[in-house]
Amino acid sequence: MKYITKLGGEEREFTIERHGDGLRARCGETVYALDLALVGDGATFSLLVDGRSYDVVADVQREQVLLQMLGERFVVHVEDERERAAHAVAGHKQGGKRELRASMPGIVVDVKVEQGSEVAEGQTLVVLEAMKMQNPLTAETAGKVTRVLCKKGEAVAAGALLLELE
Amino acid sequence: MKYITKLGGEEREFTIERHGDGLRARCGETVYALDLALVGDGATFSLLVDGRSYDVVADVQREQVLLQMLGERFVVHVEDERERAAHAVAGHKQGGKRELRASMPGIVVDVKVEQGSEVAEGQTLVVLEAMKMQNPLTAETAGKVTRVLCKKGEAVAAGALLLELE
Amino acid sequence: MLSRYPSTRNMPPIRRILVANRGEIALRVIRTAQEMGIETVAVYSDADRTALHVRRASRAVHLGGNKPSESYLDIEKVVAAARATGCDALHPGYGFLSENEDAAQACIDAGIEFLGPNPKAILLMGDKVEARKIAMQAGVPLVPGLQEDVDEAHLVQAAKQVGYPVMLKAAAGGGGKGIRIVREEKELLEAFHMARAEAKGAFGDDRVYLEKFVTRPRHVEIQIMADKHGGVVFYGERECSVQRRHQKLVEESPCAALTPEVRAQMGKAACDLARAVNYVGAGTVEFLLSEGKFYFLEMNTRLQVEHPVTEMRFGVDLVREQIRIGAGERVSPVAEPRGHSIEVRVNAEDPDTYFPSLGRITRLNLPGGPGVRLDSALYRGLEVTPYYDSMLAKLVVHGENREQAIARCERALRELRIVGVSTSLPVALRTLQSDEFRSGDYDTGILERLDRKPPAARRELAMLAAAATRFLFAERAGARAAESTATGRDAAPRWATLGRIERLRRSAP
Amino acid sequence: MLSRYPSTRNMPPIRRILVANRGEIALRVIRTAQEMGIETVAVYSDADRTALHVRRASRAVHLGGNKPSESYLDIEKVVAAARATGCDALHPGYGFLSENEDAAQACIDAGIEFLGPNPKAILLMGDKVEARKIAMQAGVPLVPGLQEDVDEAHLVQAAKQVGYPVMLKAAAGGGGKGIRIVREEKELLEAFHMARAEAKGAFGDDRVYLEKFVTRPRHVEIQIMADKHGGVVFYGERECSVQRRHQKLVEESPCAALTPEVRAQMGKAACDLARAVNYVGAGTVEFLLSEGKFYFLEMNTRLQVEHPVTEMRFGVDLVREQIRIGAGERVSPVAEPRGHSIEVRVNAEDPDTYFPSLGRITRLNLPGGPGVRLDSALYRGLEVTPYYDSMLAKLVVHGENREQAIARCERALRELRIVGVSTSLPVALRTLQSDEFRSGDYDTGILERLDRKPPAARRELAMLAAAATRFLFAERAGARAAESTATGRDAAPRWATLGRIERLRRSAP
Repeated sequence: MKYITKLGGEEREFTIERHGDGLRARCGETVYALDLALVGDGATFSLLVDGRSYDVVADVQREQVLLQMLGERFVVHVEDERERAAHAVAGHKQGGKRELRASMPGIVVDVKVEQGSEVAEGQTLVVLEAMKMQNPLTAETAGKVTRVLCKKGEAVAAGALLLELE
Repeated sequence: MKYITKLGGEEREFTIERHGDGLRARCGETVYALDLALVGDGATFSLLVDGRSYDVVADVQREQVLLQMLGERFVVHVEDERERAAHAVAGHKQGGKRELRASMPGIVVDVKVEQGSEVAEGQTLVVLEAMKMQNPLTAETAGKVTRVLCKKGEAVAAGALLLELE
Repeated sequence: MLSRYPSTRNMPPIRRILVANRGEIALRVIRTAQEMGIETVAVYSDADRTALHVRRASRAVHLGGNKPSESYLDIEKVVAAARATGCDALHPGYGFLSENEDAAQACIDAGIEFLGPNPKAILLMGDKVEARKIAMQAGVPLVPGLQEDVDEAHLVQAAKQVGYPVMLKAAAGGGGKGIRIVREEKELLEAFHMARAEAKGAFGDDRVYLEKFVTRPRHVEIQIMADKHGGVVFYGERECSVQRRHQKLVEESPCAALTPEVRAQMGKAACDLARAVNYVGAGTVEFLLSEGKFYFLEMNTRLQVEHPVTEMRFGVDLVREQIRIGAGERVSPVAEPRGHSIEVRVNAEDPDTYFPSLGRITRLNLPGGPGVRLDSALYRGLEVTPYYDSMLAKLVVHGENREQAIARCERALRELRIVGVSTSLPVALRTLQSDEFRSGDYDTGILERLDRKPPAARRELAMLAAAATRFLFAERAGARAAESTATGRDAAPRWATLGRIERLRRSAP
Repeated sequence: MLSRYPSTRNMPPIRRILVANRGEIALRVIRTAQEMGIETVAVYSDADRTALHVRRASRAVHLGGNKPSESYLDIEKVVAAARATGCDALHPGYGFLSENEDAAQACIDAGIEFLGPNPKAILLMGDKVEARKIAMQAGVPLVPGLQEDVDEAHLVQAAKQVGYPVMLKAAAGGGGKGIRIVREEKELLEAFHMARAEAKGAFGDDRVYLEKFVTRPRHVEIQIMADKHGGVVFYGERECSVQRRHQKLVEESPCAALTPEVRAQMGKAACDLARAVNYVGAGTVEFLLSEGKFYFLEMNTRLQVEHPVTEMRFGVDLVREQIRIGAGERVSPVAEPRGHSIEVRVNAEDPDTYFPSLGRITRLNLPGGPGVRLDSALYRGLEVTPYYDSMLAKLVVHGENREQAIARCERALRELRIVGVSTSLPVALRTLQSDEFRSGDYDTGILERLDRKPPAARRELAMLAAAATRFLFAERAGARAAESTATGRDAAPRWATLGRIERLRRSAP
């Protein structure tokens, strides 16, 4: 199976398959011998890459893999080849519909836009307060606000839909 | 609900009921105000008894409650009043049938009895080896061996039925 | 039961302490009290019913509410709980009521020993302008500037005298709020008006003072301990320059930039200041250190978050000292310090954006082995809520020297795994691995200059690991789907199925 | 990546170490190596694929099999793994190959530094009769007796000379096996024949020696460290009298019964013995202490399980010293010891019957706070198997004095929770709370005399708590059943349902 991984601005493609007792991964010219074992608690893995050992915690949420390894934290986006193909089709159909969701539970202290507002990339849309700090939520790309689903003073849960944009 | 608890040779009867936000327990003349809260991980409890705080890990396996609290470990047998009534009936029907099960996984290094053997209380029936140690499994009460289900040299899992007695 | 074996020597008359706090510091106090055979009474908000400080205390009293103002900050409720449970002392921890003179007074009025200084000392040191005055009188060096509220008329001249760049600070401020730096005279007036307005808005008090802006300052503080008989000692220094928005992230002791002479001067200055306000208990005097000179910053009239750094080097239990002193005993002799200590604060926050991170702790691996201490009230299943401070844990290490302590801290940081919320651990690791930190030659700007991006080789590995875990998950889900087809049941969607397998695996006896 | 910041001073030529062990001691070595910027190679059996020592090492090599003889005890496989991965040193830990002269020789032959003494020293000290001979020559006090294999002809006279009671011991024995106590002459001959037969059966070697049986003995041992240049130092003593079947359970330092004079004599004796066999590395010389006199027992030519007791008091990392010495460096100066340390071993066993306890670790709460160290390879999900030693963890505490250390150890024991297997924790707690242990006046019989039953008040509370948890479970199961009836689904049996609810709760994100 082919996997397209993205981290920050970088992208790598790995082909992974069973090979003997372990796995074999290829990325361009480079070939890795992998041995990946699930540890008892269900989300920790022992990964051996060419005999080098890594203790990995992986929280796999569909295409997003939240990793803890080497004392670091990585949010890696991983699509397999079938998913990539499916997305290419879906992308055409959906157009540019986007959502703004609460990144954490908190109180909405300000809504800076209204329905129909044209917004620029990076513009602050909503300000959320949590843990004594105010956190501006900004537009990922330029667009237009199509629906406003929160109001000032309201308490929202993590992941709550705040705005729809296109 | 009434609970009959046994620990070692002792027995206590508690009547427990809801009372306001908490629970009320009665044992003879003594009344306790309880507040019992389940902690996030599912088997830990915060127990307040008349304002005194106890951190309790309880593994409830039907009528057997394995507790860790105050740095101690207790295996308490708890029946509620309905269970006690049911057991009284069952006791008559079943007669004295008993089982000897492996207390841990290991190797059977010796079987000291055969079918039909009469055994005394405390007599060694089977010797199990685990973790470099030999552990004699003894008869809880006097009786007769009705079936032998293990043999010398055999590896057995924890809880495996080794003998039947009556 | 706890007091079954009371010390036979000179046992203090403190038998039961109300711990007016939550989180790791409440647990910290409970631990020492338990070791001294003293009972503890925890107080708790609705959100904290199953918190570790409640479970580990001898007794617990519900205060109600979730907001601090309804619980941990409510002096009346807290003191009433102490009286109702027959406590003879109250430990305020840090934050909440720890630097509140009314709380200290309320304890005195209720006949309960407040384990901290007298209300007057809290009040004096809590006011920046007053504190500077007293420090000056006690001969403690100050950053050149005006100790008084500045008015517009004297502003320009004062700034010229002190020398640019200068800083305008809210008198009632703290935690870095209400600070403005002015580099040239022409910016001065506008900055002054804005500082006044900000101070008014933030603290309801528009007094502003002016002082020299110190270049490449290090934040170095002295731990003192004073008894009721006039005895004052100090336990060396802590270097706390690794901070952002004036929130400390990494602290160490000793400070690499301090000579024995300057250390002795700083220690003496801190003790002099404590004596000037008849200080009692644990306190910290903060200084700026720049080019071999030090200047008084402020005094914190409580136990600091970072006190374990001092404890590990000096082999002392500062909470035990606080309790002993509260019971009327004298300060203990200070042992020779040994080796080097480093503390890392672990906050629930996104390491890239510094946004707070909330959620439930689903997995936890704690570090162990030689020279590692973890102070935390974390447990698996804990819900990190928006009601309280975001600090989850303090990792403290000790080594024979600075190099070994850094290496040990790195090692322990890699062992510590918190799953369910994001944490500041990667930022701490990057700091420890930076050349600037390793050189020992750093200042309070170190975190701003830090490159927080993981090295390329690690990013590559992470991408490979992510792909491999997805492969394994898909493979297992496939096997499961095949199995349920074979048994005639419908195959669930692959992610759902996989989750279920894992759950079943986990809950197996 | 690990060696990005090598020490610039005098870096040892050891760059990569094969850790020929498993469990907590393998992790112990990996931790120090990582802190020194040295790579580690773990080896593992089939059962240990996901063990912590594999996950924390820089590299890992599969040895195959589950039995020790197929993996950790297979010298050829282990040395081959070291060669294949380019290791320049091998750390044997304790147990397994640590006191195996063939393993030491195989390393030498392969050009790999064995982090322990030379094969000759291992061989000499491994033979009880030889060890006694050498000790006698070195002037180390011995229990009165015969240093040679006893034959029947001289037996009766020798026993009379030594004085009853006497002890018969297998020359090749260890861990308490093959020991018989004879109180009167008439029992002597029969006991001798049985001892010979047992020795033959257990060790394939029927040599037996005879010595005086020491009354109320304490087991006290000296930690030594020797370099390749003739330098030998000692790090005080450890008191290890809390043992059963010669398995230590609680160790402490210092020993309450040792005067400075006797300590100095014991230390000198231990160092003299080490010099007599050109000892290199870490070693322990065990003595019996009785009525102010001490007698040589045996020398363990490896790092002991209980070495952290010494590390906490002396502020030293003994594994680091082993590695430094292996690299040809000299012993470090020994610091003044500070305070008091206690170690508790946590074994997977039933605290009532001492039977081994196997199973999966489902929950784990580790102790923290000041003065607490935990060395363990435990993790949630670990399967405790019958293949290896039953020790799960070592809890080590340090306090300013013995009283404080005991209280701290009690506190930490209460914090440590291991769910899934039974452990020896309650026995350790009972020991620490016993008057005999607290008095400091105890001997190797303390555990036999210990009342292991929890006090009545705690038993009452446990019964109440058990009833209350069953009430809560039943209530929740009832609510759940009502809910599923309402939604039209069948109510599952109540226990099954409850289990499911908990499982779902636990796995919620």
